[in-house]
Amino acid sequence: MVRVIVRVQKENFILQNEIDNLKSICKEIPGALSSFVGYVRDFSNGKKISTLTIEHYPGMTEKMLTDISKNASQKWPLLGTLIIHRFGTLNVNDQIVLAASASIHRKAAFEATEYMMDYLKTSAPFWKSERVNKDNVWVEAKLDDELAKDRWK
Amino acid sequence: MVRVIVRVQKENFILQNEIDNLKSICKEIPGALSSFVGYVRDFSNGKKISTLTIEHYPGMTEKMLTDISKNASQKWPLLGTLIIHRFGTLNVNDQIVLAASASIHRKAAFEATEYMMDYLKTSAPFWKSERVNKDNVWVEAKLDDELAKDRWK
Amino acid sequence: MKILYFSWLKEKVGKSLEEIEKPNEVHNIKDLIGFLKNSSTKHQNAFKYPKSIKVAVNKEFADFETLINEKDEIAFFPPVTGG
Amino acid sequence: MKILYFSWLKEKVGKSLEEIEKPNEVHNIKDLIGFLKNSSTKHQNAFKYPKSIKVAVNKEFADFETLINEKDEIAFFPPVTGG
Repeated sequence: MVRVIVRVQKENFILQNEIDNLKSICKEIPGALSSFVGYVRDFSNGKKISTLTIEHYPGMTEKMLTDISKNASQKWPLLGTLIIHRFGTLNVNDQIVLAASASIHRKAAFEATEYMMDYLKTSAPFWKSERVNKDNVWVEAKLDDELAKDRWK
Repeated sequence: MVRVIVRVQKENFILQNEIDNLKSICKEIPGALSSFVGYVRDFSNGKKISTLTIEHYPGMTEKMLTDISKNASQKWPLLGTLIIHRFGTLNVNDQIVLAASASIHRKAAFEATEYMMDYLKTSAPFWKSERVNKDNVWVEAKLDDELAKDRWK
Repeated sequence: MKILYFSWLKEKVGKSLEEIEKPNEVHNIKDLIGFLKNSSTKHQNAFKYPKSIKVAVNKEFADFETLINEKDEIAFFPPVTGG
Repeated sequence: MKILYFSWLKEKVGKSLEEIEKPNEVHNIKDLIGFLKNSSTKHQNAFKYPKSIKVAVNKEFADFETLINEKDEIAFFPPVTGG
Protein backbone atom coordinates (compact mmCIF):
# COMPACT_ATOMS: atom_id res chain seq x y z
CA MET A 1 0.00 0.00 0.00
CA VAL A 2 1.50 3.29 -1.12
CA ARG A 3 1.45 6.13 1.37
CA VAL A 4 0.18 9.49 0.18
CA ILE A 5 0.63 12.84 1.93
CA VAL A 6 -1.33 15.87 0.72
CA ARG A 7 -1.41 19.23 2.46
CA VAL A 8 -2.85 22.62 1.46
CA GLN A 9 -1.65 25.31 3.81
CA LYS A 10 -0.82 28.97 4.31
CA GLU A 11 2.37 28.17 6.21
CA ASN A 12 5.78 27.70 4.70
CA PHE A 13 7.43 24.25 4.74
CA ILE A 14 10.96 23.00 5.39
CA LEU A 15 12.12 20.73 2.59
CA GLN A 16 14.34 18.58 4.77
CA ASN A 17 11.57 17.87 7.30
CA GLU A 18 9.04 17.02 4.62
CA ILE A 19 11.41 14.70 2.76
CA ASP A 20 12.38 12.99 6.01
CA ASN A 21 8.70 12.59 6.79
CA LEU A 22 7.94 11.11 3.37
CA LYS A 23 10.85 8.75 3.77
CA SER A 24 9.69 7.65 7.22
CA ILE A 25 6.23 6.62 6.02
CA CYS A 26 7.59 4.35 3.26
CA LYS A 27 7.24 0.72 4.21
CA GLU A 28 10.75 -0.03 2.94
CA ILE A 29 13.81 2.13 2.37
CA PRO A 30 13.39 4.02 -0.91
CA GLY A 31 16.65 4.05 -2.83
CA ALA A 32 15.42 7.03 -4.83
CA LEU A 33 13.62 10.20 -3.86
CA SER A 34 12.77 12.87 -6.39
CA SER A 35 11.38 16.24 -5.37
CA PHE A 36 10.32 19.49 -6.94
CA VAL A 37 9.92 22.92 -5.39
CA GLY A 38 8.25 25.85 -7.12
CA TYR A 39 9.07 29.42 -6.06
CA VAL A 40 7.48 32.83 -6.57
CA ARG A 41 9.38 34.55 -9.37
CA ASP A 42 9.99 38.30 -9.42
CA PHE A 43 9.08 38.83 -13.06
CA SER A 44 6.08 37.67 -15.01
CA ASN A 45 5.84 38.42 -18.73
CA GLY A 46 8.44 41.12 -18.26
CA LYS A 47 6.55 42.86 -15.46
CA LYS A 48 7.97 43.16 -11.97
CA ILE A 49 5.67 41.56 -9.43
CA SER A 50 5.63 42.35 -5.72
CA THR A 51 3.42 39.59 -4.28
CA LEU A 52 1.53 36.53 -5.46
CA THR A 53 -1.86 35.59 -4.05
CA ILE A 54 -3.18 32.06 -4.41
CA GLU A 55 -6.85 31.21 -4.06
CA HIS A 56 -8.14 27.66 -4.01
CA TYR A 57 -11.32 25.61 -3.69
CA PRO A 58 -11.13 23.99 -0.26
CA GLY A 59 -12.21 20.37 -0.32
CA MET A 60 -11.88 19.96 -4.07
CA THR A 61 -8.18 20.86 -3.91
CA GLU A 62 -7.32 18.12 -1.41
CA LYS A 63 -9.46 15.66 -3.35
CA MET A 64 -7.76 16.42 -6.66
CA LEU A 65 -4.25 16.30 -5.16
CA THR A 66 -5.05 12.96 -3.55
CA ASP A 67 -6.42 11.62 -6.84
CA ILE A 68 -3.29 12.79 -8.68
CA SER A 69 -1.06 11.10 -6.08
CA LYS A 70 -3.00 7.85 -6.27
CA ASN A 71 -2.93 7.87 -10.06
CA ALA A 72 0.85 8.31 -9.94
CA SER A 73 1.09 5.36 -7.57
CA GLN A 74 -0.83 3.23 -10.02
CA LYS A 75 1.40 4.15 -12.94
CA TRP A 76 4.75 3.68 -11.14
CA PRO A 77 6.05 1.38 -8.39
CA LEU A 78 6.17 4.01 -5.64
CA LEU A 79 6.60 3.70 -1.90
CA GLY A 80 5.19 7.12 -1.08
CA THR A 81 4.22 10.50 -2.47
CA LEU A 82 3.98 13.98 -1.07
CA ILE A 83 2.30 17.16 -2.29
CA ILE A 84 2.23 20.39 -0.31
CA HIS A 85 0.70 23.50 -1.90
CA ARG A 86 0.43 26.87 -0.23
CA PHE A 87 -2.33 29.46 -0.58
CA GLY A 88 -2.75 33.07 0.53
CA THR A 89 -0.37 35.93 -0.22
CA LEU A 90 3.27 35.04 -0.83
CA ASN A 91 6.36 37.13 -1.43
CA VAL A 92 8.86 36.92 -4.24
CA ASN A 93 11.24 33.97 -3.64
CA ASP A 94 8.78 32.15 -1.36
CA GLN A 95 8.16 28.45 -1.78
CA ILE A 96 4.78 27.72 -3.41
CA VAL A 97 4.65 23.99 -3.92
CA LEU A 98 6.52 20.80 -3.09
CA ALA A 99 5.94 17.50 -4.87
CA ALA A 100 7.99 14.39 -4.14
CA SER A 101 8.00 10.65 -4.85
CA ALA A 102 9.90 7.85 -3.19
CA SER A 103 10.64 4.60 -4.96
CA ILE A 104 13.11 1.76 -5.25
CA HIS A 105 13.69 2.93 -8.80
CA ARG A 106 15.21 6.23 -9.85
CA LYS A 107 13.23 6.51 -13.06
CA ALA A 108 9.91 5.85 -11.34
CA ALA A 109 10.64 8.54 -8.75
CA PHE A 110 11.56 11.11 -11.42
CA GLU A 111 8.61 10.40 -13.67
CA ALA A 112 6.04 10.26 -10.88
CA THR A 113 7.10 13.65 -9.50
CA GLU A 114 6.98 15.22 -12.94
CA TYR A 115 3.58 13.62 -13.60
CA MET A 116 2.19 14.95 -10.32
CA MET A 117 3.40 18.47 -11.13
CA ASP A 118 1.97 18.33 -14.65
CA TYR A 119 -1.45 17.22 -13.39
CA LEU A 120 -1.39 19.62 -10.46
CA LYS A 121 -0.84 22.49 -12.89
CA THR A 122 -3.93 21.66 -14.91
CA SER A 123 -6.28 19.83 -12.53
CA ALA A 124 -5.89 21.22 -9.01
CA PRO A 125 -8.23 24.18 -8.37
CA PHE A 126 -5.74 26.93 -7.58
CA TRP A 127 -5.74 30.40 -9.08
CA LYS A 128 -2.87 32.83 -8.87
CA SER A 129 -3.03 36.60 -9.02
CA GLU A 130 0.07 38.74 -9.27
CA ARG A 131 0.46 42.17 -7.76
CA VAL A 132 1.92 44.37 -10.51
CA ASN A 133 2.30 48.02 -9.49
CA LYS A 134 -1.04 48.63 -7.76
CA ASP A 135 -3.05 46.05 -9.67
CA ASN A 136 -3.88 42.43 -8.99
CA VAL A 137 -3.68 40.54 -12.26
CA TRP A 138 -5.06 37.02 -12.58
CA VAL A 139 -2.51 34.67 -14.09
CA GLU A 140 -3.68 33.07 -17.30
CA ALA A 141 -3.52 29.34 -17.83
CA LYS A 142 -0.79 28.24 -20.22
CA LEU A 143 -1.37 25.95 -23.16
CA ASP A 144 2.08 24.47 -22.48
CA ASP A 145 0.82 23.09 -19.19
CA GLU A 146 -2.12 21.44 -20.88
CA LEU A 147 0.23 19.84 -23.40
CA ALA A 148 2.64 18.72 -20.66
CA LYS A 149 -0.18 16.81 -19.02
CA ASP A 150 -1.37 15.22 -22.23
CA ARG A 151 1.88 13.43 -22.91
CA TRP A 152 1.26 11.09 -19.95
CA LYS A 153 -1.85 9.64 -21.59
CA MET B 1 26.57 32.02 -17.13
CA VAL B 2 25.22 28.96 -15.38
CA ARG B 3 26.55 28.23 -11.92
CA VAL B 4 27.71 24.70 -11.20
CA ILE B 5 28.37 23.20 -7.76
CA VAL B 6 30.15 19.83 -7.51
CA ARG B 7 31.30 18.24 -4.27
CA VAL B 8 32.72 14.81 -3.46
CA GLN B 9 32.85 14.29 0.27
CA LYS B 10 32.76 11.82 3.16
CA GLU B 11 30.42 14.00 5.21
CA ASN B 12 26.65 13.89 5.10
CA PHE B 13 24.69 16.83 3.65
CA ILE B 14 21.52 18.66 4.64
CA LEU B 15 19.12 18.90 1.73
CA GLN B 16 17.60 22.21 2.79
CA ASN B 17 20.99 23.93 3.12
CA GLU B 18 22.20 22.65 -0.22
CA ILE B 19 19.04 23.65 -2.07
CA ASP B 20 19.11 27.10 -0.45
CA ASN B 21 22.74 27.39 -1.51
CA LEU B 22 21.98 26.37 -5.09
CA LYS B 23 19.14 28.86 -5.18
CA SER B 24 21.33 31.64 -3.83
CA ILE B 25 23.94 31.29 -6.58
CA CYS B 26 21.37 31.56 -9.40
CA LYS B 27 21.56 34.94 -11.08
CA GLU B 28 17.78 35.22 -11.14
CA ILE B 29 15.04 33.57 -9.10
CA PRO B 30 14.46 30.05 -10.41
CA GLY B 31 10.75 29.28 -10.55
CA ALA B 32 11.52 25.57 -10.59
CA LEU B 33 13.96 23.45 -8.65
CA SER B 34 14.15 19.70 -9.12
CA SER B 35 16.24 17.51 -6.87
CA PHE B 36 17.08 13.85 -6.40
CA VAL B 37 18.47 12.06 -3.37
CA GLY B 38 19.76 8.48 -3.43
CA TYR B 39 19.87 6.45 -0.21
CA VAL B 40 21.61 3.25 0.91
CA ARG B 41 19.08 0.44 0.68
CA ASP B 42 19.00 -2.45 3.14
CA PHE B 43 18.58 -5.19 0.58
CA SER B 44 20.48 -5.87 -2.61
CA ASN B 45 19.40 -8.74 -4.87
CA GLY B 46 17.54 -10.24 -1.92
CA LYS B 47 20.57 -10.15 0.39
CA LYS B 48 20.59 -8.07 3.56
CA ILE B 49 23.42 -5.58 3.50
CA SER B 50 24.93 -3.95 6.58
CA THR B 51 27.11 -1.20 5.10
CA LEU B 52 28.01 0.25 1.73
CA THR B 53 31.52 1.41 0.90
CA ILE B 54 32.12 3.79 -1.98
CA GLU B 55 35.52 4.21 -3.60
CA HIS B 56 36.26 6.85 -6.21
CA TYR B 57 39.02 8.26 -8.39
CA PRO B 58 39.90 11.65 -6.89
CA GLY B 59 40.37 14.30 -9.53
CA MET B 60 38.63 12.39 -12.29
CA THR B 61 35.41 12.26 -10.27
CA GLU B 62 35.17 16.03 -9.83
CA LYS B 63 36.10 16.49 -13.49
CA MET B 64 33.41 14.12 -14.73
CA LEU B 65 30.73 15.57 -12.45
CA THR B 66 31.60 19.07 -13.65
CA ASP B 67 31.46 17.93 -17.29
CA ILE B 68 28.06 16.30 -16.72
CA SER B 69 26.75 19.49 -15.09
CA LYS B 70 28.03 21.66 -17.91
CA ASN B 71 26.58 19.36 -20.54
CA ALA B 72 23.20 19.57 -18.80
CA SER B 73 23.47 23.36 -18.83
CA GLN B 74 24.04 23.28 -22.55
CA LYS B 75 21.05 21.09 -23.21
CA TRP B 76 18.56 22.98 -21.01
CA PRO B 77 18.08 26.63 -19.99
CA LEU B 78 19.33 26.24 -16.41
CA LEU B 79 20.28 28.81 -13.81
CA GLY B 80 22.31 26.46 -11.68
CA THR B 81 23.14 22.83 -10.95
CA LEU B 82 24.35 20.92 -7.93
CA ILE B 83 25.87 17.48 -7.50
CA ILE B 84 27.09 16.13 -4.18
CA HIS B 85 28.33 12.54 -3.96
CA ARG B 86 29.64 10.86 -0.84
CA PHE B 87 32.40 8.27 -0.54
CA GLY B 88 33.67 6.05 2.28
CA THR B 89 31.60 3.65 4.36
CA LEU B 90 27.90 4.46 4.72
CA ASN B 91 25.12 2.85 6.71
CA VAL B 92 21.75 1.63 5.53
CA ASN B 93 19.40 4.61 5.05
CA ASP B 94 22.25 7.11 4.65
CA GLN B 95 22.17 9.68 1.88
CA ILE B 96 24.58 8.83 -0.96
CA VAL B 97 24.00 11.42 -3.63
CA LEU B 98 22.17 14.67 -4.29
CA ALA B 99 21.60 16.10 -7.76
CA ALA B 100 19.58 19.26 -8.37
CA SER B 101 18.81 21.75 -11.15
CA ALA B 102 17.31 25.21 -10.96
CA SER B 103 15.54 26.78 -13.93
CA ILE B 104 12.81 29.15 -14.94
CA HIS B 105 11.11 26.15 -16.52
CA ARG B 106 9.77 23.13 -14.69
CA LYS B 107 10.43 20.69 -17.51
CA ALA B 108 14.04 21.83 -17.93
CA ALA B 109 14.67 21.37 -14.20
CA PHE B 110 13.18 17.87 -14.18
CA GLU B 111 14.97 16.67 -17.28
CA ALA B 112 18.34 18.14 -16.35
CA THR B 113 18.33 16.47 -12.94
CA GLU B 114 17.38 13.12 -14.45
CA TYR B 115 20.05 13.55 -17.13
CA MET B 116 22.71 14.31 -14.53
CA MET B 117 21.78 11.22 -12.52
CA ASP B 118 21.78 9.01 -15.63
CA TYR B 119 25.23 10.20 -16.65
CA LEU B 120 26.58 10.12 -13.12
CA LYS B 121 25.57 6.45 -12.88
CA THR B 122 27.55 5.49 -15.96
CA SER B 123 30.34 8.07 -16.25
CA ALA B 124 31.48 9.16 -12.80
CA PRO B 125 34.27 6.94 -11.41
CA PHE B 126 32.63 5.57 -8.27
CA TRP B 127 32.55 1.92 -7.23
CA LYS B 128 30.31 0.51 -4.55
CA SER B 129 30.91 -2.54 -2.42
CA GLU B 130 28.25 -3.97 -0.17
CA ARG B 131 28.91 -5.71 3.12
CA VAL B 132 26.85 -8.91 3.07
CA ASN B 133 27.38 -11.10 6.14
CA LYS B 134 31.16 -10.97 6.48
CA ASP B 135 31.95 -10.35 2.83
CA ASN B 136 32.48 -7.22 0.81
CA VAL B 137 30.85 -7.69 -2.56
CA TRP B 138 31.54 -5.30 -5.43
CA VAL B 139 28.31 -4.04 -6.96
CA GLU B 140 27.99 -4.90 -10.63
CA ALA B 141 27.13 -2.26 -13.21
CA LYS B 142 23.60 -2.51 -14.54
CA LEU B 143 22.72 -2.58 -18.21
CA ASP B 144 19.61 -0.55 -17.33
CA ASP B 145 21.80 2.36 -16.32
CA GLU B 146 23.65 2.25 -19.62
CA LEU B 147 20.34 2.27 -21.49
CA ALA B 148 18.99 5.12 -19.35
CA LYS B 149 21.94 7.25 -20.40
CA ASP B 150 21.65 6.39 -24.06
CA ARG B 151 18.14 7.81 -24.40
CA TRP B 152 19.51 11.36 -23.99
CA LYS B 153 21.55 11.08 -27.19
CA MET C 1 -28.32 24.48 -5.20
CA LYS C 2 -25.10 25.93 -3.88
CA ILE C 3 -23.17 27.87 -6.50
CA LEU C 4 -19.54 28.86 -5.98
CA TYR C 5 -17.39 31.27 -8.00
CA PHE C 6 -13.62 31.58 -8.00
CA SER C 7 -10.94 33.90 -9.37
CA TRP C 8 -12.15 36.51 -11.87
CA LEU C 9 -15.57 34.87 -12.09
CA LYS C 10 -16.08 35.67 -8.42
CA GLU C 11 -15.06 39.28 -9.08
CA LYS C 12 -17.36 39.62 -12.09
CA VAL C 13 -20.36 38.05 -10.39
CA GLY C 14 -19.56 40.07 -7.27
CA LYS C 15 -19.90 37.17 -4.83
CA SER C 16 -18.22 33.88 -4.04
CA LEU C 17 -21.35 31.93 -3.13
CA GLU C 18 -25.05 31.97 -3.87
CA GLU C 19 -27.78 29.51 -3.01
CA ILE C 20 -30.73 29.14 -5.34
CA GLU C 21 -33.63 26.76 -5.72
CA LYS C 22 -33.23 24.74 -8.88
CA PRO C 23 -35.65 26.09 -11.50
CA ASN C 24 -37.72 23.37 -13.17
CA GLU C 25 -36.36 24.14 -16.62
CA VAL C 26 -32.72 23.68 -15.49
CA HIS C 27 -31.50 20.14 -16.11
CA ASN C 28 -27.81 20.51 -16.85
CA ILE C 29 -24.98 23.01 -16.45
CA LYS C 30 -25.72 24.65 -19.77
CA ASP C 31 -29.30 25.33 -18.64
CA LEU C 32 -28.00 26.71 -15.34
CA ILE C 33 -25.64 29.12 -17.08
CA GLY C 34 -28.55 30.32 -19.21
CA PHE C 35 -30.65 30.85 -16.11
CA LEU C 36 -27.85 32.68 -14.24
CA LYS C 37 -27.14 34.96 -17.20
CA ASN C 38 -30.72 36.17 -16.99
CA SER C 39 -30.47 36.86 -13.26
CA SER C 40 -28.30 40.00 -13.45
CA THR C 41 -26.10 42.00 -15.80
CA LYS C 42 -23.11 40.99 -13.66
CA HIS C 43 -23.87 37.33 -14.28
CA GLN C 44 -24.42 38.06 -17.94
CA ASN C 45 -21.01 39.69 -18.13
CA ALA C 46 -19.29 36.92 -16.12
CA PHE C 47 -20.65 34.17 -18.35
CA LYS C 48 -20.11 36.06 -21.61
CA TYR C 49 -17.47 33.59 -22.85
CA PRO C 50 -18.55 30.20 -21.49
CA LYS C 51 -15.70 28.43 -23.32
CA SER C 52 -13.21 30.01 -20.94
CA ILE C 53 -15.12 28.70 -17.91
CA LYS C 54 -14.61 25.40 -16.13
CA VAL C 55 -17.19 23.77 -13.93
CA ALA C 56 -17.17 21.28 -11.07
CA VAL C 57 -20.18 19.46 -9.65
CA ASN C 58 -19.74 18.24 -6.08
CA LYS C 59 -15.99 18.92 -6.31
CA GLU C 60 -15.52 16.81 -9.45
CA PHE C 61 -14.77 18.30 -12.86
CA ALA C 62 -17.91 18.29 -15.00
CA ASP C 63 -18.97 19.65 -18.37
CA PHE C 64 -21.85 21.69 -19.71
CA GLU C 65 -23.92 18.57 -20.40
CA THR C 66 -23.60 17.24 -16.84
CA LEU C 67 -27.02 16.78 -15.22
CA ILE C 68 -27.56 18.53 -11.92
CA ASN C 69 -30.06 18.46 -9.10
CA GLU C 70 -31.20 20.46 -6.10
CA LYS C 71 -28.58 19.14 -3.66
CA ASP C 72 -25.54 19.73 -5.85
CA GLU C 73 -22.65 22.05 -5.14
CA ILE C 74 -21.70 23.68 -8.42
CA ALA C 75 -18.50 25.69 -8.88
CA PHE C 76 -17.58 27.93 -11.81
CA PHE C 77 -14.01 29.08 -12.35
CA PRO C 78 -11.42 29.90 -15.01
CA PRO C 79 -8.74 27.35 -16.00
CA VAL C 80 -6.56 26.63 -12.98
CA THR C 81 -3.10 28.15 -12.52
CA GLY C 82 -1.54 26.49 -9.48
CA GLY C 83 1.87 24.92 -9.04
CA MET D 1 53.94 6.07 -16.44
CA LYS D 2 51.65 6.16 -13.43
CA ILE D 3 49.20 3.29 -13.40
CA LEU D 4 46.18 3.28 -11.08
CA TYR D 5 43.77 0.44 -10.25
CA PHE D 6 40.35 0.67 -8.66
CA SER D 7 37.69 -1.63 -7.23
CA TRP D 8 38.23 -5.35 -7.86
CA LEU D 9 41.09 -4.64 -10.28
CA LYS D 10 43.01 -3.11 -7.40
CA GLU D 11 42.31 -6.21 -5.30
CA LYS D 12 43.36 -8.58 -8.06
CA VAL D 13 46.55 -6.70 -8.93
CA GLY D 14 47.25 -6.28 -5.22
CA LYS D 15 48.06 -2.59 -5.39
CA SER D 16 46.36 0.70 -6.19
CA LEU D 17 49.31 2.37 -7.89
CA GLU D 18 52.45 1.42 -9.76
CA GLU D 19 54.94 3.53 -11.65
CA ILE D 20 56.74 2.04 -14.62
CA GLU D 21 58.92 3.31 -17.39
CA LYS D 22 57.11 3.05 -20.70
CA PRO D 23 58.57 0.09 -22.63
CA ASN D 24 59.48 0.93 -26.22
CA GLU D 25 57.07 -1.59 -27.67
CA VAL D 26 54.10 -0.08 -25.81
CA HIS D 27 52.25 2.48 -27.94
CA ASN D 28 48.65 2.20 -26.86
CA ILE D 29 46.50 0.86 -24.00
CA LYS D 30 46.20 -2.56 -25.62
CA ASP D 31 50.00 -2.84 -25.75
CA LEU D 32 50.21 -1.75 -22.11
CA ILE D 33 47.72 -4.41 -21.00
CA GLY D 34 49.78 -7.00 -22.87
CA PHE D 35 52.91 -5.79 -21.12
CA LEU D 36 51.26 -5.75 -17.68
CA LYS D 37 49.84 -9.26 -18.12
CA ASN D 38 53.39 -10.50 -18.58
CA SER D 39 54.64 -8.76 -15.44
CA SER D 40 52.97 -11.09 -12.87
CA THR D 41 50.36 -13.79 -12.49
CA LYS D 42 48.28 -11.32 -10.48
CA HIS D 43 48.23 -8.91 -13.40
CA GLN D 44 47.49 -11.79 -15.75
CA ASN D 45 44.53 -12.75 -13.63
CA ALA D 46 43.33 -9.16 -13.25
CA PHE D 47 43.37 -8.52 -17.00
CA LYS D 48 41.93 -11.91 -17.94
CA TYR D 49 38.70 -10.39 -19.35
CA PRO D 50 39.73 -7.04 -20.82
CA LYS D 51 36.21 -6.40 -22.14
CA SER D 52 35.02 -5.90 -18.57
CA ILE D 53 37.70 -3.29 -17.94
CA LYS D 54 37.44 0.46 -18.49
CA VAL D 55 40.41 2.75 -18.89
CA ALA D 56 41.09 6.44 -18.36
CA VAL D 57 44.14 8.36 -19.59
CA ASN D 58 44.88 11.54 -17.65
CA LYS D 59 41.44 11.34 -16.02
CA GLU D 60 39.58 11.14 -19.33
CA PHE D 61 37.84 8.00 -20.54
CA ALA D 62 39.93 6.31 -23.21
CA ASP D 63 39.85 3.06 -25.16
CA PHE D 64 42.28 0.28 -25.94
CA GLU D 65 43.52 2.04 -29.08
CA THR D 66 44.34 5.28 -27.27
CA LEU D 67 48.02 6.20 -27.67
CA ILE D 68 49.98 6.78 -24.49
CA ASN D 69 53.31 8.24 -23.48
CA GLU D 70 55.72 8.33 -20.57
CA LYS D 71 54.03 11.16 -18.67
CA ASP D 72 50.50 9.76 -18.74
CA GLU D 73 48.42 8.73 -15.77
CA ILE D 74 46.54 5.60 -16.74
CA ALA D 75 43.72 4.15 -14.67
CA PHE D 76 42.10 0.73 -15.03
CA PHE D 77 38.78 -0.06 -13.39
CA PRO D 78 35.54 -2.00 -13.80
CA PRO D 79 32.37 -0.26 -15.05
CA VAL D 80 31.37 2.42 -12.56
CA THR D 81 28.56 1.96 -10.02
CA GLY D 82 28.01 5.29 -8.31
CA GLY D 83 24.81 7.20 -7.70
